[in-house]
Amino acid sequence: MTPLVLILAIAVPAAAGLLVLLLPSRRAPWAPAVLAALACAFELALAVYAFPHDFAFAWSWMGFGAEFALKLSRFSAFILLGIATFSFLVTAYSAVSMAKAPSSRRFHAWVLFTVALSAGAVLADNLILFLVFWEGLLLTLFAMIAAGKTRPFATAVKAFVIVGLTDLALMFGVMLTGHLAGTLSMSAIRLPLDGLGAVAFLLLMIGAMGKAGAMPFHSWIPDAAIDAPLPFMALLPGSLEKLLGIYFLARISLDLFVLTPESWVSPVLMGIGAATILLAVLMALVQKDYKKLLAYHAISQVGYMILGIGTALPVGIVGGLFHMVNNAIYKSSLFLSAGAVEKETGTTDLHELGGLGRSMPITTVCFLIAAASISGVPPFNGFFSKELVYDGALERGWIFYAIALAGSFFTAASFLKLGHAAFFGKQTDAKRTVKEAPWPMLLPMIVLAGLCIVFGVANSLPLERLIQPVLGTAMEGAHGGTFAGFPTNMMLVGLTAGVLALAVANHAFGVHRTGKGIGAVDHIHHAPGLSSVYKLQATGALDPYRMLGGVVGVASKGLYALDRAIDWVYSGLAAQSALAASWVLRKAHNGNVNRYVLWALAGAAAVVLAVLAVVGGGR
Amino acid sequence: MIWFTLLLVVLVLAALWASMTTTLLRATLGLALASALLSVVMFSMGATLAAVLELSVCAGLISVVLVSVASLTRPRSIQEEIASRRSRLRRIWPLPLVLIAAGVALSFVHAPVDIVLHLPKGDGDVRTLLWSMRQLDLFGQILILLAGALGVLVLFRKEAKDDD
Amino acid sequence: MTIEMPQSFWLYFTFFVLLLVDGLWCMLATRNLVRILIGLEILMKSVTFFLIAAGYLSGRMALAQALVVTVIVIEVVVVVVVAGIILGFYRKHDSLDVGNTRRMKG
Amino acid sequence: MSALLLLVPFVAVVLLYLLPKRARAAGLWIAFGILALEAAAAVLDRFATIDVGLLAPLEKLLGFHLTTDGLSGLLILCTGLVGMAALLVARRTLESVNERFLFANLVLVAVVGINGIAMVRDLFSLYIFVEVTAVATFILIAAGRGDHVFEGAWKYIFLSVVASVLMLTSLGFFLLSTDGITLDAARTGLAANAPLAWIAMALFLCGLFVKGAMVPFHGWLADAYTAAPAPVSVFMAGIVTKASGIFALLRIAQSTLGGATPGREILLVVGAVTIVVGAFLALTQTNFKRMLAYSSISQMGYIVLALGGDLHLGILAAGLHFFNHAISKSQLFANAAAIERQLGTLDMDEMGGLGARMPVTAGTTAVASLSIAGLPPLAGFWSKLLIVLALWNAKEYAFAAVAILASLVTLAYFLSLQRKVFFGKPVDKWSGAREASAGLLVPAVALALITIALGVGFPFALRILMGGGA
Repeated sequence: MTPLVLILAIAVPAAAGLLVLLLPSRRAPWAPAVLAALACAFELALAVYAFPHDFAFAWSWMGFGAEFALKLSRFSAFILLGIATFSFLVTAYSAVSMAKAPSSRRFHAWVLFTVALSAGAVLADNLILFLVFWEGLLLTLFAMIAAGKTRPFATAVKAFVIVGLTDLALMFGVMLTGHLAGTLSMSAIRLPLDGLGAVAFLLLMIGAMGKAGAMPFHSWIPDAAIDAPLPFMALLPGSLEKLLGIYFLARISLDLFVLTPESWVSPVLMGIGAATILLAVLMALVQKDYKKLLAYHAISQVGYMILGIGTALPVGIVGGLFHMVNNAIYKSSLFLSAGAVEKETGTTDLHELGGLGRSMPITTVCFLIAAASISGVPPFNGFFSKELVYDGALERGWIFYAIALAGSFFTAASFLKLGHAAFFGKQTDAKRTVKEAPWPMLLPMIVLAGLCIVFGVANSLPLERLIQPVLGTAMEGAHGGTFAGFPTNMMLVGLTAGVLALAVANHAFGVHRTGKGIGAVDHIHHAPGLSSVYKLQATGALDPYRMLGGVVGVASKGLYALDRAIDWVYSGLAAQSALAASWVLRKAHNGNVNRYVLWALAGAAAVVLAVLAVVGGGR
Repeated sequence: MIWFTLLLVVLVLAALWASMTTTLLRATLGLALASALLSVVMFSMGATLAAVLELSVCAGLISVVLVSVASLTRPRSIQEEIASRRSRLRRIWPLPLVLIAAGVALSFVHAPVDIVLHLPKGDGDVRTLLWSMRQLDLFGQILILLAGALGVLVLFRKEAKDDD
Repeated sequence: MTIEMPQSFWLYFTFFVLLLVDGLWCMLATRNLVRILIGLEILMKSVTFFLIAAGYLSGRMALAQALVVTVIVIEVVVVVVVAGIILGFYRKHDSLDVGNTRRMKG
Repeated sequence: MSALLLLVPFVAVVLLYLLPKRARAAGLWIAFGILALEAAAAVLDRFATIDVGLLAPLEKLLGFHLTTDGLSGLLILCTGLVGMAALLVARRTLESVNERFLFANLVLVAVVGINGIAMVRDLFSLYIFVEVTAVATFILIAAGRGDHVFEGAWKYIFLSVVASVLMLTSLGFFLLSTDGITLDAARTGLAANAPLAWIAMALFLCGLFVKGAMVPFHGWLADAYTAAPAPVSVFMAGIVTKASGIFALLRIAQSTLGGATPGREILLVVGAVTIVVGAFLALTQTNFKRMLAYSSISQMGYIVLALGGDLHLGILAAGLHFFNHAISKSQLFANAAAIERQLGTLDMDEMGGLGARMPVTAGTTAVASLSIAGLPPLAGFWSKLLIVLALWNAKEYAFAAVAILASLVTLAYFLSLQRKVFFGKPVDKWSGAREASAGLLVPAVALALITIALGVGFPFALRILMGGGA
């Protein structure tokens, strides 16, 4: 029985995926979606059943320490539950949104394979086995982007290269770890963070961050947001990859290695986290497209989790993990809302959207809840997790806290802008015929929005049931053992409230400044981005808004360059040098067989001389 | 000692001549000479069977092949040149046949070149060794001869097809 | 008649190398395919000589002979095949110039 | 059992010529049957030792010194599979009955040679069988109709002669330094660290490097593969080069070198150089077959590199990669044959968007190339993983790194191949192109299925495949 549950968790989605591929596509176009939803439902049931248990088993496999070992710990059970939930919701949703798409069959098959591989990666208790599943995810990622609409292949290759490189680092890390620990069984490894250990940790960390899409491994996500189908965005970059990446990051910093506030790795993690928060959110602020904006937020939110875990303090770690759950919830609900909008209006360009509040009320409500919780408005879940992260960050250094706070300010600002542009303001004529999205698309959104509220109001439920058990022994000496309930540190709460108020004020000010109410879309169009800077310069008044505009303008311009630069390194530099090397080598092969013979003879001479040098020459 | 060394010197000189002369026929001749000398060397070192084979096959058969190739690939333009080459060919033909005959003859009568040597340690007669210990090599020889036959079939038949 | 045989490895080795170099030179320096075939032959001669000499010096003449016999058979077949291919070149390009063997690059 | 593997194909070739000219069309299928039997025998031999009653006296009569073990079983299995694929490709790509008949004969001769390589324990017999295989292959190349057939054959012969000179010279040194020229005698001679013995071994290895196209001994391979007619390139790339070069190296590393010190380093360095140079050469090729050719140089480098690793694991990994690459690469050349037959060209710059026109070819190509590039869960991933592990256990971290990094380049050129040929916007020049006929698809699909099956069921396949191998 015990292994059966774990095997089923991996085998059932995989089998369903194969079945989907074998189905006659033209006979029953709806079959793949239904099958996928059913399989994910089963997965969910399985995860719920297995949640309280502790399963573990190992088959002797290919030898050399690489054995087929699966283990269901508190932590993996919790992540598995998350994976099952989100994949179920997304498949239910895409049953409608993708049903018409020609690539529906392949898409659902790949979704199922992704679920199977993710479950495997979470359950694996052996580094090699883990590596296998992890690499498999790379393949499904490639395939799912390639299944997209417009010009997906280039994007797919880009994602492939970037994630592939980080996976390479992960591979090195796994080998180094196995070498240091002398075993490949994950539950048996516990290494100190010094010397080679730190190197191994960093390599594994790069792998985890590449999956989670933190800077500077992010640059494929915004492109994918345009090219790939939206359910994919909601599933992979939205939720699953965050879950997996942060899961692995937490695993290595809690189990495999001993991450203490003293070790120099912790500041590195926090630095990366803070940088990701700020840079990505500034990029997001100037986006003019619903999906791209969300994509950059998907990057920026990772920063909070990394920051939280990086603090190496119980409060921070709990906050980071809690934020991971919350982010998965509201981020996927946001992506789904974008999907609904795109399905109904046929565009996600903020210039053409507006006033959907009246025509799509339910979507709007869901969006509002999700946006509020991502901006950290109490009493939604995002608020609580962010507070925990702040608490940890402040304890480690005010600068990190400041950056995180600034991040939430920009988050709030950009979502005010987004909401204003898309759902309020004047309804543009072209979109008069818009109606509410169909129920199968609404239900997941509603469920997720509901979760936002539940996890916020009754945050003791996720915290005490799901997350604190994960850390187990690491929790001793925490504030009375639990982090549930309303934050204790009133100073932090006050500052957050202040920042939110500031964001609202800033937004109102922007509206008033530019568009006299009528042109909310105009206002968004010229909002903190570059153009507004010059426009406001004419009116000359020295106001905070203008300064903000200037700062944001410059910053986002620089960041855009940085973004492109990173991109160029991935797709340009390496490729160019490789091509040059190839050209030189080919020139050397001029077709003259004499030259080849001389090479061979020279090689033979070299080999013989080498041997003589070793064996000791002469006769 | 001296004689033997001289023999080797002549062998190398023959090879050099073969590789340096102007016309292909002279080169073929030089090659035949070289392998004939090599077979003498083998005789004097006691490798009778190898010497016989070297003389008959290399000095004989291969010269035939080379000569035929050389004659097949002459440019057909200038008539008198063909005539002169033909005449030279006619004078070359007997040589390999004579060599083969001599080799076969010698293989039966190996009295005159019977050289007594005190070897560090002998390992028996080549025929017994070849037939009782290295049958696999014999099989390999038959096999590669079969491959050669197929090769002749393919490569030379192709010529017949293309000519007409 | 009896000839006194030298026992020095280096004597044999020197002549082996002389033949080897001559053969290689003949294969690489000429532009005529048939001449290259002759160079190939000289190479095989040198190797045959070396095998016999090795057998003689190590007192394994029978084994060396066994090898040489087989080598000679292989040599003949290779030469015949090469001759056929040279004829093929001649038929295709109507010349024996090695330039025809250098068309494929990169 | 072992003698039969040499005698049956040999006798078959002789008997085929007794057939009446009209019945020659059947020759291809007879050869096919023989190869199928051979593959079956190799597989069965993993489970139970085949023992035909009247065989024992025959073996005694012949007195061949042959031994079969896991490695030889592996090579014989590969030979059977690849040979069958090549024959199927020949059936659709060679025009006249006579050509097909000669092809079948020469393949059988080469197969005898390869079986010999698989089972001999004697350096000189090894040389003979390598030479037999090579001669049969020269003829196969030169028998084609392409523009460059003679050039390809010429370059192959030219370097093969260098190889034979190296090997025979080394045999001379073995005579002088060790007692006997069997693998075991050579082993003892090397163990005594006699310099002459080591020179001999070095020369022999160099000869095999030429046959196996290790850089810098590789000059002939790309031209020979590109010039050879389609079925011949399937056969060569699949098994000939590997058997006569790489498998011989495997055998020597297993039973003669035994991880002795100068030998291991040579294999490591040559293997690493070959991997890198071959991969970069493949990167910018525009001819389909030529890219595949350089890719096989690079992949064979992996096999040799593995031999430099931890002895047992290294030979296991090398054998596995040997099998994977034999299957995948011959399948890729079968795909190339399909494309050449349908399009009449192999220039990848002219192609594009064929994925829609030739779905089966595109799919199988993707499977094989991803497997060679080492993506899970395909077979190639496992062998590369084992290779890296072998190097790691031998503490050769730098070489392990080379192996991993080079697989990125592999991925790069296979992606560019996929992109140039199958993805991208369709070229209207090929709007009329259709999928190849079933006869050409069968081998490709079958081999692709083997790759997938082995990849998925790897842990169990491993035991069967390498039974007593390492």
